[in-house]
Amino acid sequence: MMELLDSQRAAEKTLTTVLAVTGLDVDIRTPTGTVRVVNKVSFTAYQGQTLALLGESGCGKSMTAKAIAGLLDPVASVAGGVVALEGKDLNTMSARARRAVAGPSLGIVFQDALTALNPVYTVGTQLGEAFRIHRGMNKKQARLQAIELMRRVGIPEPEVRASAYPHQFSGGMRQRILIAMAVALSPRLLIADEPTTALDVTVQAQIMALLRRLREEENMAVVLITHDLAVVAEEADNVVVMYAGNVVERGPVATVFSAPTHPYTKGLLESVPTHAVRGDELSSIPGSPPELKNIPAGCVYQDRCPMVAAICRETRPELRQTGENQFSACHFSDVLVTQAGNPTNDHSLTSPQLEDNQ
Amino acid sequence: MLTYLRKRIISSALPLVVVVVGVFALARMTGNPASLYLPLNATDAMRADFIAKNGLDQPVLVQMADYFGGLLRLDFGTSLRTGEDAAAMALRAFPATLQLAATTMVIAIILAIIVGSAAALKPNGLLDRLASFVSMAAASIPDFWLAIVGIWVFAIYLGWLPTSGVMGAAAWVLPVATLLMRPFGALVQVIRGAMVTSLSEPYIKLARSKGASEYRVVTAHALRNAAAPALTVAGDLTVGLVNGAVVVETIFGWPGIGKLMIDSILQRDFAVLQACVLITAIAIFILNILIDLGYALLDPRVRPTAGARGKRKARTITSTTEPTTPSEPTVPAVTGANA
Amino acid sequence: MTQTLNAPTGQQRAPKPSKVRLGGPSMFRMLLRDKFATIGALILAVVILVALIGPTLMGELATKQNLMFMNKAPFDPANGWAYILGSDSLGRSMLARLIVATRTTLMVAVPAVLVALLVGSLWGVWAGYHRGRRENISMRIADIIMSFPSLLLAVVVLYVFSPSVANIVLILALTRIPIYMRTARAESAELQSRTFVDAARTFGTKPNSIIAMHVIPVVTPTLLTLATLEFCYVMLAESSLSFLGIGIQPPDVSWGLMVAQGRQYLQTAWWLSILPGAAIVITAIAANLLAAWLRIATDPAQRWRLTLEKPARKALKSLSKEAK
Amino acid sequence: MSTHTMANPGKNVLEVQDLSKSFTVSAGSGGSRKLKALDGISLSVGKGETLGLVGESGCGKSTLARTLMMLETPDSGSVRFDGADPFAFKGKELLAWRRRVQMVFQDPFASLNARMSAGQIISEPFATHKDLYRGSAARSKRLNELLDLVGLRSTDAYKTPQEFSGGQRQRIGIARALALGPDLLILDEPVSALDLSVQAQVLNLLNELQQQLGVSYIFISHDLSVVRHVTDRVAVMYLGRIIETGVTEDVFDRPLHPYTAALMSASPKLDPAMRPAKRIVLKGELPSPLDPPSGCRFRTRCWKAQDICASRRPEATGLGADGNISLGLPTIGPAERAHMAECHFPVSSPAEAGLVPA
Repeated sequence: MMELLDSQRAAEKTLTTVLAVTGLDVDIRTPTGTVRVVNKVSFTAYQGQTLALLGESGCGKSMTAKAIAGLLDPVASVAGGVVALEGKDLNTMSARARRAVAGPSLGIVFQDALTALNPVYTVGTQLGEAFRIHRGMNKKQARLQAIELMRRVGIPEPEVRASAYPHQFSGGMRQRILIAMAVALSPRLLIADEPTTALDVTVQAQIMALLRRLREEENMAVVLITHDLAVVAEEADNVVVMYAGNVVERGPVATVFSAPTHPYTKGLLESVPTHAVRGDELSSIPGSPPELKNIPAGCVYQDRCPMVAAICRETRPELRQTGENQFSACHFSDVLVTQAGNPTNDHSLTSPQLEDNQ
Repeated sequence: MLTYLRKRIISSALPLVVVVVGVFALARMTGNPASLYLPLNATDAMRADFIAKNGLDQPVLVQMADYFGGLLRLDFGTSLRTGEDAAAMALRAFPATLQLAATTMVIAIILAIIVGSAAALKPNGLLDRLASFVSMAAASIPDFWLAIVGIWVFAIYLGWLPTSGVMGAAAWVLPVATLLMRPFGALVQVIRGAMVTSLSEPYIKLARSKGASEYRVVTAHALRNAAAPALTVAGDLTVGLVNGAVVVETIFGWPGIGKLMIDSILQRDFAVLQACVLITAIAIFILNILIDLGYALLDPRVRPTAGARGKRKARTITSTTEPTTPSEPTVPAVTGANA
Repeated sequence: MTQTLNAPTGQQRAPKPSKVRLGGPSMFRMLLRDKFATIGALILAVVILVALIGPTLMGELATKQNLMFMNKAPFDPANGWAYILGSDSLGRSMLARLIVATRTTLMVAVPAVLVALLVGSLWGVWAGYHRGRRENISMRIADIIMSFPSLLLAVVVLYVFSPSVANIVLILALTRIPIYMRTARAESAELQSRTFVDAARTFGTKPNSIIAMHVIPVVTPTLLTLATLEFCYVMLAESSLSFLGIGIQPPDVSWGLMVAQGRQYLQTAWWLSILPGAAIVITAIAANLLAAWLRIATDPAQRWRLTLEKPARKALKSLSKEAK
Repeated sequence: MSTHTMANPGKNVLEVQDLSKSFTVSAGSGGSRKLKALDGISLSVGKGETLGLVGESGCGKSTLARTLMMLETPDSGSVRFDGADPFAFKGKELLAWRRRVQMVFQDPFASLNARMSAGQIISEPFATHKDLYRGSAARSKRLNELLDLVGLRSTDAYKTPQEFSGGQRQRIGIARALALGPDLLILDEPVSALDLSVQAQVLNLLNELQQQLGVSYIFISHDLSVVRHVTDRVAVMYLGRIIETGVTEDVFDRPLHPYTAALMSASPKLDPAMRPAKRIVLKGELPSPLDPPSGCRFRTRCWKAQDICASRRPEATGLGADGNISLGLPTIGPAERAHMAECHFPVSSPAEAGLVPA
């Protein structure tokens, strides 16, 4: 089987939980009524490990991250569930207590650094802001800390560059500044919301390497939000697959990607044009994700699932254990388990033929 | 920064020259002032003498050349009406308008920032609706009528304030209040709009993620970004203020340059008219330069080589030096020379 | 057929829906949804009606002087309906003069706005689309006009050429052309770089037909909203000119002129100035209300606010109030 | 795309020789600097063949697409379309040429005018080419044909773009591009803005259209796995130049240019078996095109860079069929089949590039 990633070799039980999300619900108020965009999402992020929130656009992964960090837009609000960061439930905290947590124990890296950095302040000022708010430092001290942070994330000549403005940096550099800002007060949890989607492949590799190094140096838990399966395969220890606001499968990346027990995960894996023989048909998932306004009753994936049956249209399947701490929300997940039980010998992930009852 | 300034001065000097030449030519076409200044029974000889003395008989171009020659020697010509030096009259009247405009704009900006930001914090809230109604009303009420109603209510009916004149603080209340309405109404909407946009920007989320307090987020981050667009609109409004000043000065008898300009037009006192126009145009020209400088100060993206000091041209910072810690699994060791 | 082509399963010919109505519920029904806009539209309709038929009905009454009835107070039933709004210093009926003045005011404001709208927008769209030198020169010209207070420019020009209605319309139009030009240029410049315009270029469509097909339909709503706002500004400018004695000259009458004439009787006959002024303000606010509604109705992103049924709108109001 | 119908060599739809294009950019305070977007591009596209254009943002691939579509006029170099130079055409001839080359754009939301219905959008080209389909009957027949071709229903013609998903909008864009029956389609990142599951549908559609209509493609993308799956030949671009070109398998299995090797190595892989043993992570980012490095443009980030790279620009070196690297223009095999790269010290073996031998 796959050689486990080095960090997973650490015995399971010594892993300390940093973030435990249980039954998180998020609603958006629209003129035509409230819409549930995140529905009973639960997962746990461990210290020193990376958990990936994987899903296509509109599946609610970014909304989940914003709910955890307490940065929801005004029209959205947490409707239920517990977000326990180091044991303390963030949902029940007062705004002031929550602000005290933002920085020292929780950091967040956004996707597009050009819009996330304030255009009218120098990079040094913005990097120093966390120190001025939480450590009461004055301008000069904060600037020194900022320069140190810039050096740590690999920005050359930080003494000079600290007084430059965000628009004077390249994409990769700006992303490094955002990461530096997030880890300024060595938080226990770092949320990275599609940190490299806007970057090119060669720069993406640098940023991912930087994130890995900082995770080990700070021994923090990382929650990585992405839609790129290959990034999840290489960077994450555990993965949570989301579809239309619900968790459809979660578990260690190695097992979930080699033996998916949910048709959506399997469909995604087969849509990736790896080195499947060039030119022939890619097996793709028909149709497109439902609008969050009209998610069907019963299973959320029913309109696009090759194994759909009557039961799928009525009752929505709960997350059931389908493997070594692997869970899947599908009435027929056992069908996929048995198939996965005797994996075909070649590496390629071509899907075993399902009886096509479409 | 200096080249930026020089470029700005040259490119906005053009409107200045065009306005002055335009007014010069137009004034000349209003016909001959002689008939106005000489008594009706003036003989032809007196009329010819008056025209010759004031050089009105030469062709327009010669008069213009002569006038511009004079300008270089800062001789703006003399007033036909009072015989005084035109420039002196204009300069004496200008401070009154300047003070009126300055006080009005300062008050308008301060009020607009407070009301605009508060309205932006609660979109469609009570304050927001009130602010938009006030702005709409301000844009719909002619300033001369507002002045008259003001006088009718506060000066005549209640008798609190004088109907005209410059003496004492009370005399300032009505003119400033009248002039204030339009710029305040417009600025509130601009600041509200800019604040709403900047409050929805991702860098606000970033600030909150650092645990910044609401106050810090609104003032240091949102307001600071809303300042630049608000400044340009404030500039345009100040130019518009001169319009308002003409009306207000006429009603309240305020000895400003606006009133002087109207009087000199009605009495075809060319030299004074041109002097007033030139001084107003120069003031607006300087105002535009100040606004551009202010904008560059407020928004670094506009500044040509600001930010990274040092002689290097401001080019995008791209190269990285990998930190020394070996733990990064990049083998073969990448040592290529860079930049 | 391979399942992956995702050809739609049923090929049934659905009944052909009527020509797609891009506008959703008709503009009229949307107007009724916003009560402020309805009031505004009503007032404007009345003003236009009065301007059209008023003078023929009340023409002679406005000029009939009746020295017995000098400076009569308004709203006094004893004076009969002609003097319901009181009379001026020459005993002429205020009501009749106000009605006749409506026509002159509109005769100045409407053409001025139309001329400025047409010239400014076309020039702006053309400059915005072609960018480069043409855009710079146009913007320099706009700066020249904008860099000088419009009222003073108008005063100087009107003093030179006799202040006839035509001259006033021309000078007011000239000073307001840059306002349309700047908006049209900005929007057109942004549109010409959009991908669907590039697409039109790739199959050889000529610039003018691209402007007609892609740029003008998008720019028109914004400019119409601007025109409604400008109607209010131009009306005020005309009344300021008349007030300064450079605008409409007697025997013609306009609201601004009436305010000016009534000024010296402020102590004794306040209504001579206050009533015409009120007429200006009411018409101006009506135009503003309509403009505010037009801005929402013509902006596809905002239009849904007007298409909601009654209950949803209450939800929207409570929703946006709580939202910080 | 199609492996079995081999593109008949010799019959090239498009030939480009030494194409250059630079823009004058005003650099801050006065003075303007030349930005060399294309610096001597040469390529050719066979009948029914798919040429891939790969490169990171800022390498000039979109400028090349716009220049080939005559949306930009090049400074120098020649373009031959079926032997004729389109830039010399005027009036009628130009219009006739326009029908033969069409373009599909990246962003499905921006490439369709939101105020027109799908039917109007697709038949917009007929307004300019009136002689093609006389009368509305012929046009609506052709419209329905096109809708069917791209898998949309004829009733969709009346819907506006907002009522379609991303994938469906891209199908409308493709239908519009096929409206005039072109011979060459330039696809500018056609699937980059789509979700994974929808991406596969559109790729399959493009594959089928090529087999049905025999249209040639220039497929521009930054996603290596898509390019590997879709293209017959590929050209790798860096800072305005093509630094490597060849048949897709050759380039992917035995990259010659260090940059190509770095690209292959840096991109995250879903299948663990495909991951390189030693990953090459390049230093820094794309230098500014305003003052590109002298000699070989990649030398500032290349780990094999030596003095000669700075002084002399490398000429093309080819990989012979027998596997040894020969300097200068290779004589073996038709030009189109050659595997060329611009480098003084090409990568000698896949192992050196850290790639697992295929």
